[in-house]
Amino acid sequence: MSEQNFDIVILGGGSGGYAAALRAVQLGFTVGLVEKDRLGGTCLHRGCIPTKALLHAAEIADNSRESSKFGVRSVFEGIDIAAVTTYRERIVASKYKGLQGLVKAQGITVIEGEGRLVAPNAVQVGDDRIGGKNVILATGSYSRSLPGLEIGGRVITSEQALELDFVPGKVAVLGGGVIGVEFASVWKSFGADVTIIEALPHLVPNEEESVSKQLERAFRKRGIAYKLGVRFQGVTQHEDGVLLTLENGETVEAELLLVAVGRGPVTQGLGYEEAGITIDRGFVVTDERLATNVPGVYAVGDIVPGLQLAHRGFAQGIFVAEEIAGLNPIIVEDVNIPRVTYCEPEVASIGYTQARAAEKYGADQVSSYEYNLAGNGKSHILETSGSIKVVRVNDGPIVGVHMIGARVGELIGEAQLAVNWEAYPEDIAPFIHAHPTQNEALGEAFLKLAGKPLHVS
Amino acid sequence: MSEQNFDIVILGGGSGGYAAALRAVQLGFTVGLVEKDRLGGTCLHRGCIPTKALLHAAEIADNSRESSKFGVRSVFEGIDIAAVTTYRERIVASKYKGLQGLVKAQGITVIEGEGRLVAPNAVQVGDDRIGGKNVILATGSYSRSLPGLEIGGRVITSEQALELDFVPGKVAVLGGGVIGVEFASVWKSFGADVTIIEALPHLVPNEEESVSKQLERAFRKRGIAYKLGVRFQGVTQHEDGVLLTLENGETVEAELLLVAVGRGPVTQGLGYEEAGITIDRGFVVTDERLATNVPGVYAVGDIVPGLQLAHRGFAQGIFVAEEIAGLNPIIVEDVNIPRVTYCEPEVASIGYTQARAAEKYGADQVSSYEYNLAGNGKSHILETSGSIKVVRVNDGPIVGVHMIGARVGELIGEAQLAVNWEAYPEDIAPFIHAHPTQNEALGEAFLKLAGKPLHVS
Amino acid sequence: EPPMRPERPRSTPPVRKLARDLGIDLVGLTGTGEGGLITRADVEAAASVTQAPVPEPT
Ligand SMILES: Cc1cc2nc3c(=O)[nH]c(=O)nc-3n(C[C@H](O)[C@H](O)[C@H](O)COP(=O)(O)OP(=O)(O)OC[C@H]3O[C@@H](n4cnc5c(N)ncnc54)[C@H](O)[C@@H]3O)c2cc1C
Ligand SMILES: Cc1cc2nc3c(=O)[nH]c(=O)nc-3n(C[C@H](O)[C@H](O)[C@H](O)COP(=O)(O)OP(=O)(O)OC[C@H]3O[C@@H](n4cnc5c(N)ncnc54)[C@H](O)[C@@H]3O)c2cc1C
Repeated sequence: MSEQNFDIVILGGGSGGYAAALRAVQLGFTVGLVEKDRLGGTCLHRGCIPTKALLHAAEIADNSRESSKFGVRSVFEGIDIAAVTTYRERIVASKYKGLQGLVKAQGITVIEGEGRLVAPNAVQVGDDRIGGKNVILATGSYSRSLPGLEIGGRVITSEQALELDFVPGKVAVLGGGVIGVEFASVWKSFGADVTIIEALPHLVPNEEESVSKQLERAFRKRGIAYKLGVRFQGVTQHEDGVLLTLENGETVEAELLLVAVGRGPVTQGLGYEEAGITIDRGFVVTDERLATNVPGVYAVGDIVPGLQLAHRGFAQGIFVAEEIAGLNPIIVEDVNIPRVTYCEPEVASIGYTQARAAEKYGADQVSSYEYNLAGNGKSHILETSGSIKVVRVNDGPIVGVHMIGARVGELIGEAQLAVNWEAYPEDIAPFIHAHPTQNEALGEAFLKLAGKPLHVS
Repeated sequence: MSEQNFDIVILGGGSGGYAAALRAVQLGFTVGLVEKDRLGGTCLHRGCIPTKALLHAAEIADNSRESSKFGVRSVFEGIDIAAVTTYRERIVASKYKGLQGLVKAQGITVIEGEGRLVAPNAVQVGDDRIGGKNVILATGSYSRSLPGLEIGGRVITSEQALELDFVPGKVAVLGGGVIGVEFASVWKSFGADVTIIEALPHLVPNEEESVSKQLERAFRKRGIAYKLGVRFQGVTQHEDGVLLTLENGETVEAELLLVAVGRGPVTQGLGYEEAGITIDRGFVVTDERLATNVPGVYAVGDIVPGLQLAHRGFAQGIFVAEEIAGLNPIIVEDVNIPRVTYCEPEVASIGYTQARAAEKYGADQVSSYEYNLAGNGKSHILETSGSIKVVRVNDGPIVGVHMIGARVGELIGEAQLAVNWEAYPEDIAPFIHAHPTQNEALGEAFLKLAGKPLHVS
Repeated sequence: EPPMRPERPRSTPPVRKLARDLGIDLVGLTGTGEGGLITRADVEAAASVTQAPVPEPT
């Protein structure tokens, strides 16, 4: 049994934990970072990075299939899943190596092993007690299931889905949120028959309704089936497949069922409650500055209620390090965090939907404009359809931007500056967007809301 | 002989002219728009749009060729140039139809024919005199050549290059500027051997030097040959090719020579000088509010010295319409106009290069940071390399952003808001870029210049 | 680690740009936004004072 002491102990080395660690050492603190598995956490090993590699392989497959449309003669012969795996693992391995090197170079002490909070200022790892003047909880999340739906065999979560060594012939996806639609998109591009089951009335139900509807239309065109507003009832597994029953009596047969119904916080059995930390439905409750009710203990990332996104965890990690350093960092609210769904077509948004803006500011205080990408030259060249909707407060700032279409994810950078700086469309109207780009479409939407539409990009 | 009178007469229906027309009618003016060829001008018919269609076909071809890297089995069998043409023409035709419909719907009177300025307030078209209280000159540009270098046969400009009905086996490109590198990129992707000859020491010589160097490295890797800092001497055509001689004694053989040495203003023989308008080396001289020296006569687009870009012409058209309406529009300087070169890899920039910023603000008043895309997850997934360089004034605003890498063109939207609003890196540092995107790399560069690098996207 | 720069009036870039366009110097203004942030309303209020109609000389 040994004891080590640091200025800050961080429990969990995912996006939230390692970002906090990196910023903290930069600010002159000593840091002990406890990780039981691999630095980088969900995002690097089982989330953002490997899924986006699959989605890019999927794009390449689609391009190849549709190449004749663009005058390219190319014969699509299928997916070499072993090669996809090599590609995916190569990306992850290289980022993992980079992260390990960085963490080491910065002088962060990584403590390998499963940690448990044993006091407001100490984490126990095996026989060792790791003391910290401040403690940051960053234990992340796991794939949830539904009551009575057991994961195993042909009923899988995103972890197993990522590592499949074959392309299923027919697959059912339970949940039409971000993770569900991304896997559905990949599998369809890889050649599978896909059916999504979503209990809410829309795919990506947190997005602007018109975006959800357009995604549904695009998926229908791609031949991705979905059943909306219908709840899962049960599933049976047999030798070569699964049989799902839905509450409306319908059944779905498939080789595999992907359960993508959300992610739960990893907070049980880690000593949090014993240390007096307030937990609500498994999540760690914090104030808006990410402090728990126990002085000196902070929480970041997926265990904090709100958006479960890597860049949010990352930013929260930086925030808490700066907070502990007394730098009084600026809070960025969840609503001002960009959200990108990387299926084909992509979905990207920031700020309020029209409905939420109407609730907040009053329906008659809000206007919006939805620019159809049919009018955008570059989108036309990409043969994509979709739209960009901008929501503003009348005589007031831009409070929401909602986009759908191939590659729109990257447009969120401009949208987020506009929303985060509370710009008025009039502030952007005099600026000139590059032609022919997709971000011109954003420019057109701003122009329209500033009262000067031209519609000719 | 008839006479028609309008509030505003516009000579030339390209990007500059039609934008002015659309904004002017919106502001309540009557407009006569004189066009001798097709509405949309260079950009729509012979410039931006058709070249970007070719570049997208080129991307599809590259993807197909390299698909095995991503685990996609696809056999690239070549380019079907007739199908490329169909695709390209379909895009142009549809945008052309849209533009014609819009111009008509807005009540703009289009006068078909070649116009000539016959008075400060009148344009003659054949027998008809078109009077306007204000006149806007927007006659655009043409492909220039060099003294003694005649266009014809196997010596072509971008107009003929666009419409080739075959992929040349070997092609020489005179000029390593935007148009030259874009065609070089397309042809290489289509399977041609390409050699670029550029008299200046770098490709895209107006860009940040490090970007030029990276483009050269990328082109070398792609097998695109280039000769820099060497001047053209002469060319002879023979039955199945051309033979170029360079001033250093080297020779280059090819099937075709594309001359891409810049574009000259279309201002000769149009009555401009006779009407008393000051012309300098063929360009129409204006003040910063785009007024010529003759009251009531304005000029927009490629005939005005400066950047020859469609969106600049477009914005100038809008500006002049608003200026005539007395709306006192805000000037956007050329340096604050985004520039995108759509070759593979793409190049995008806005504001000052480091060298120009040092001249303007003093070398010790400027800092910069160049973020290597090797650290950016999404770029890694796209298997692209490149960088994002941000230039700031110390304790002052971001004054330049310079990017190279696949798909970076769309990132210019965020960069341009930062530069146009004179944001400090510290203003952006608290914001959270979506993970994993390429615009995170921009975020990292801003973070670094704000003193908080993390390098882990 | 560069020090924070309290000497620079806190605002957002579009509001600073607006102030410049209206000829308002942010240094003289008191911000009414969160943490003393100078808001668009602060700038517009300052502009309406400076641009108050000047009586015609008689
Ligand atoms: C399939 C999928 C795709 C996704 N795609 C995206 C995307 O594209 N963009 C995006 O922004 N987000 C995406 N996410 C979400 C993103 O991965 C998470 O928001 C992010 O990883 C949360 O970071 P975190 O630090 O809170 O937790 P995690 O990344 O889960 O890290 C927690 C870490 O703590 C460790 N740990 C837990 N308990 C202990 C213990 N007791 N002792 C020691 N170590 C412990 C774990 O091993 C883990 O490494 C995706 C998620 C999934 C599942
Ligand atoms: C190959 C190529 C690629 C390009 N790619 C891009 C790009 O990706 N992005 C970008 O921003 N820019 C690009 N450009 C530049 C862009 O096309 C020009 O900047 C833009 O078209 C200039 O607009 P304009 O209105 O000044 O002139 P033009 O578009 O040239 O229009 C002038 C119009 O005036 C008409 N006209 C001329 N004289 C008369 C007359 N006497 N009477 C009646 N009509 C007349 C012409 O017929 C023409 O329609 C590209 C150019 C080329 C050649």
